[in-house]
Amino acid sequence: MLSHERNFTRSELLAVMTARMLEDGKTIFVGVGLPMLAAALAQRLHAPNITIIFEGGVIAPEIKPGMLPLSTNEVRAARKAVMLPSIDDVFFYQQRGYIDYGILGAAQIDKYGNINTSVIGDYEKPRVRLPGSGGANDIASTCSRVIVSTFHEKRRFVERVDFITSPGYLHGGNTRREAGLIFGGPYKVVTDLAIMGFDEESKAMRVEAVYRGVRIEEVLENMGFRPIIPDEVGEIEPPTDEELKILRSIDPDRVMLR
Amino acid sequence: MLSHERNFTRSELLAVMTARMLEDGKTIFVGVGLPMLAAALAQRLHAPNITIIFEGGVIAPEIKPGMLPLSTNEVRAARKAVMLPSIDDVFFYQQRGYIDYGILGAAQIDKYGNINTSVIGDYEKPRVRLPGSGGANDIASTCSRVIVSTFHEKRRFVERVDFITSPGYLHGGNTRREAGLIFGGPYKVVTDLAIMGFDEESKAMRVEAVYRGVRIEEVLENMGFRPIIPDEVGEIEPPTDEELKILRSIDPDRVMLR
Amino acid sequence: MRWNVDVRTFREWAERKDKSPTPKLMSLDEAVKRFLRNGAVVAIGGCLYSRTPMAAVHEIIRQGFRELTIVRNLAGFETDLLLVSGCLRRLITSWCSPGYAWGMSRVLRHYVENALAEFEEWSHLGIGLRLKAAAMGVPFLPTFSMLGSSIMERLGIAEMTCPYSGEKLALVPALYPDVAIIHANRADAYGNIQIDGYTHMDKDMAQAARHVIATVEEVVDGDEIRRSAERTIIPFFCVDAVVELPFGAYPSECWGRYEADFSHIASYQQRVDERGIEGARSYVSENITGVSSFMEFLSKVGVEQLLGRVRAFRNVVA
Amino acid sequence: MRWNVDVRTFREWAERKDKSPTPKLMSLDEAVKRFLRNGAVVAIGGCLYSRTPMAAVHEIIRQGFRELTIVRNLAGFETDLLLVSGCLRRLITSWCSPGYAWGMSRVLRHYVENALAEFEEWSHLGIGLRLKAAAMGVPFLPTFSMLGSSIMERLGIAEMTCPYSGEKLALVPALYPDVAIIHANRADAYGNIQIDGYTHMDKDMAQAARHVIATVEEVVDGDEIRRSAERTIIPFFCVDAVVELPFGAYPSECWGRYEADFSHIASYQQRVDERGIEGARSYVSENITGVSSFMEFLSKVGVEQLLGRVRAFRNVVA
Repeated sequence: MLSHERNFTRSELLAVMTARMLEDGKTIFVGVGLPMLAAALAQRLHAPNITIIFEGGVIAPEIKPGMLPLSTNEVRAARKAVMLPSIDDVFFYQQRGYIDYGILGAAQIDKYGNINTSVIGDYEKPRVRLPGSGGANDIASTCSRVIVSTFHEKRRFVERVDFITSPGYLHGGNTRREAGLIFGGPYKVVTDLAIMGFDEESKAMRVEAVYRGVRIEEVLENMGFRPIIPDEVGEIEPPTDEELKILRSIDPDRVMLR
Repeated sequence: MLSHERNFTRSELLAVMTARMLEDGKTIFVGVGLPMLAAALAQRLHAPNITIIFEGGVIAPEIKPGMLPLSTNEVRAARKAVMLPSIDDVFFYQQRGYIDYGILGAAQIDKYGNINTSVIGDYEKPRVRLPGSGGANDIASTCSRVIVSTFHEKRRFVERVDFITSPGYLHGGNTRREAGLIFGGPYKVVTDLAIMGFDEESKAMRVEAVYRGVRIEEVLENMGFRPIIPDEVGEIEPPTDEELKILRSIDPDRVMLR
Repeated sequence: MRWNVDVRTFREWAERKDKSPTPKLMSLDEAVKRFLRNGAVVAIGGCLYSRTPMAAVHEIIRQGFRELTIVRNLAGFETDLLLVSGCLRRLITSWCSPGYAWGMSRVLRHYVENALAEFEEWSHLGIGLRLKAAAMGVPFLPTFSMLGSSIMERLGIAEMTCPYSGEKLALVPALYPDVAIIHANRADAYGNIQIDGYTHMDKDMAQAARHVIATVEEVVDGDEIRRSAERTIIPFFCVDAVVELPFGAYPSECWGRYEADFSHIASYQQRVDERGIEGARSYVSENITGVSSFMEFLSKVGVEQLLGRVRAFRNVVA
Repeated sequence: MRWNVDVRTFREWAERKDKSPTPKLMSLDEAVKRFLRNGAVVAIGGCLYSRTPMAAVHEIIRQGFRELTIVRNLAGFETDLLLVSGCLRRLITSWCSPGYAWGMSRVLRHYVENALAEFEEWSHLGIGLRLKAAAMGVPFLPTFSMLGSSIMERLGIAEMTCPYSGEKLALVPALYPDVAIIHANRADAYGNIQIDGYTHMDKDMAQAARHVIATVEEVVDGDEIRRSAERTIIPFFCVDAVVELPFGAYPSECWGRYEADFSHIASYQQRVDERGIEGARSYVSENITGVSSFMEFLSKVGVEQLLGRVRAFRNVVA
């Protein structure tokens, strides 16, 4: 959208668009930062019955606006939870099929939805040693539907990731299943410009919709590879005043809305 | 020993002799009945620091005399325990190597210490369907030292068990290890006539000692196979008055001393 | 392959479950009617005399289900009742007996020795690992248990050599019950379940099963669960039905509430000793099919007897 | 084979342990001296800011151990301190960062990007399964995690086809730490350990390790443990040392007692932002090597700050 129309930041845009992807009544594997904000926002909008699950070992906490946790393993994250299982148990719920959505970020993501959060450059002597997988690999491997939520930047959207921390569709086609990953896979990629999905056959990334005012050229200019552009690309309404108001009330100190 | 000397029953004799086998400071996997009595007795005699573990999920209970549990999964068995883990966890402690002794009974036992508590006769249409393994197979497979505590009867000591519920040394020699059972194995067989062990090479049962007054012929007459009889067979003192007094005080209603 | 473990289908059970936190309170009658089928694989929680969901066992018998496969690590008295009522075709267990005081089950012997029911025998940990594998979402788990035994040979369990250690291990196939029935101390209406005392295999069982019916001593407010979240062992999204049923485990025990009533089991056993299968059937017709509900059965047992068991529990832990 | 898992040797660790219930209270200084060695594999309990046994980390640094392999599922601030103190050679983890608010660790980057320390990366569940396999006493556990990823490829993890389902699975090798260090809410002198709130991977870690050092907020009487046996998650026979250390996790949190002190971590982070490795070293020399004990460090932090964290905890759960 044109910048003079915008009354929100990129972070706010990403949080709102991610929130919109979450279906009511589902269980969501959530990390700190924008994913948590998105889930908390969705709960206060169209999806009051989603359940937040944190890898630290927390089921269904009530995140208190203005008291946001900085990790998934702390008292603020566990506030009023119904259960505090071990970390392994959380991942077993997921491997068993009980976790519907997982939200991941990405330092790099390629056209088949493979994600790198490990190293930029060579593994043994990397140019940048990133924090690593955490639960992201597990979510990418066994969660039912993975939403990747990231800024739309050329350095992030690369032809081929340096390291597959969290597998998407690997080399496309049937290669994910052939590797033994019989469940899940990337569902949508939500950015601050567009919503993307994956082609059913080739599993290559495909633009599904752009936000109102965003030109498709803008989407492509900010990617290191060319995604599939279908004949019809949808258009999505920008964040509403209500969405923004509630989002900002959840993080009034802008701890995560940086 | 001569019956006119005896001021105790067969059950009492077996309980006392089993108790004497237990080393202080060790963890003991115990079932109900005589094994429990033996462990409780040992605790009050030479082994105050043994820890009783029940498969129902109980670590270090304080069994109250006169209030004996009828199973390993009930409040009387869990009295004043320090931990109540899941059933699997108890077996994982054992598989990990944390359980030193296990005490098993036997409907049939053969010369290599294999135990049957499953079926007499054909498996599909058995002559007698016995209760089954319970935790006995697991104890026989992964406990560090297994003590078999059973009455010395011809129908129990058979050349070859009808069904190996709980593996001993299988076909003797190295066959237990070759089957993958790299830990533990039968340590002693305690009966109401004798204490037996297993030959280091052949793994065949070997008489180590008889109780004072028991003739070796009596031992052999009550077995369906011939164990190894070494040149020197030890002699063991009968239960002392103190042992019997304490044993009877643990089970004053003779619930288990039947 | 006898142990075909179709993880994809079983995972779909979990994926398709309604995971919204909606109240699941219903009557036992309705819960059993809704989730059981003839031929179903039904896992029964607790262990031997501990937290056996006895009310649900009664209801299964009353509703007359047939050809059930029952999964229970240590099976007791309730197995006799299911057998003589014609409900049970196959028992997956490691051990079955009315208990130490009574030795072998005459009823079980009759059914199994005459090939009227199948006894599928595993080690105790074997049953635990079958449920744990399913709960973890993997098709098998490795163990040293059962190696070299006739149990392993009869079942035809696969073994493998570990690529790291070179050791041989038995691979225990996952078991995904159609229904798990658990008796617990408390739950909220959504099905967040808390168990006091030993938890046996109930957690894995619930996580493994397609449907979970929980009978509980007490339904509590959701806030009470949130204040004691550390004690929750089964989360609401695994659970399909919550039924409030105080004394729902009687005559087995419920830790924290009442001790088992061995005199009740003894009186059942006396019927069997005297009249065999017919004795067991007379117990069923008098206490289960001859009454309209578990509450009516409890009324026959009587307040004094029940409260005596409550006192007995307190007496033991004191 | 890189992942040689010698289950026989590791089992002997458990077999040879003194399992008598004897008191194991000792000073932290003594516990660390007795059970750590240069080159040891040390698992650190808790997770990120939660129940990090920080007093023990300080003591390891103060005693100057070298060439340690540190095992921690989510590693944080404490890893920086161990790195700049020259203690840490290899980190077995799934993730390492000072935390969301500060992004990547500049210290970790320096050490790993210059090949001064090794970063062995697994998935989060991968670390959990390594410890769980060891805790269960098996050399591996199967999972669908890590399949197809560069993590699996780099590590050279074995895969297999399940004989029952035909599915492909990654086999995660067991990891048996030489020492596990846990910070818990309470224990008795014998080492029966209770943790309030989330337990993370501490149970498996303790069961897997050769030696266990537990620092606890409070040492309680054995009778208190026996009255609340349901809350015990590590039994005494796994534990070698019990050290009473209130605030022993500071500046990380201890659920039920105090919230993490992010302002303290922020002030550390500011040193790093301003002066890099030297900034981190200045933190160590002022707060760890420059003091004689963790108590002296806590004294520097001050009562007001500590009690503020206690209030903060109560404020969040209220």
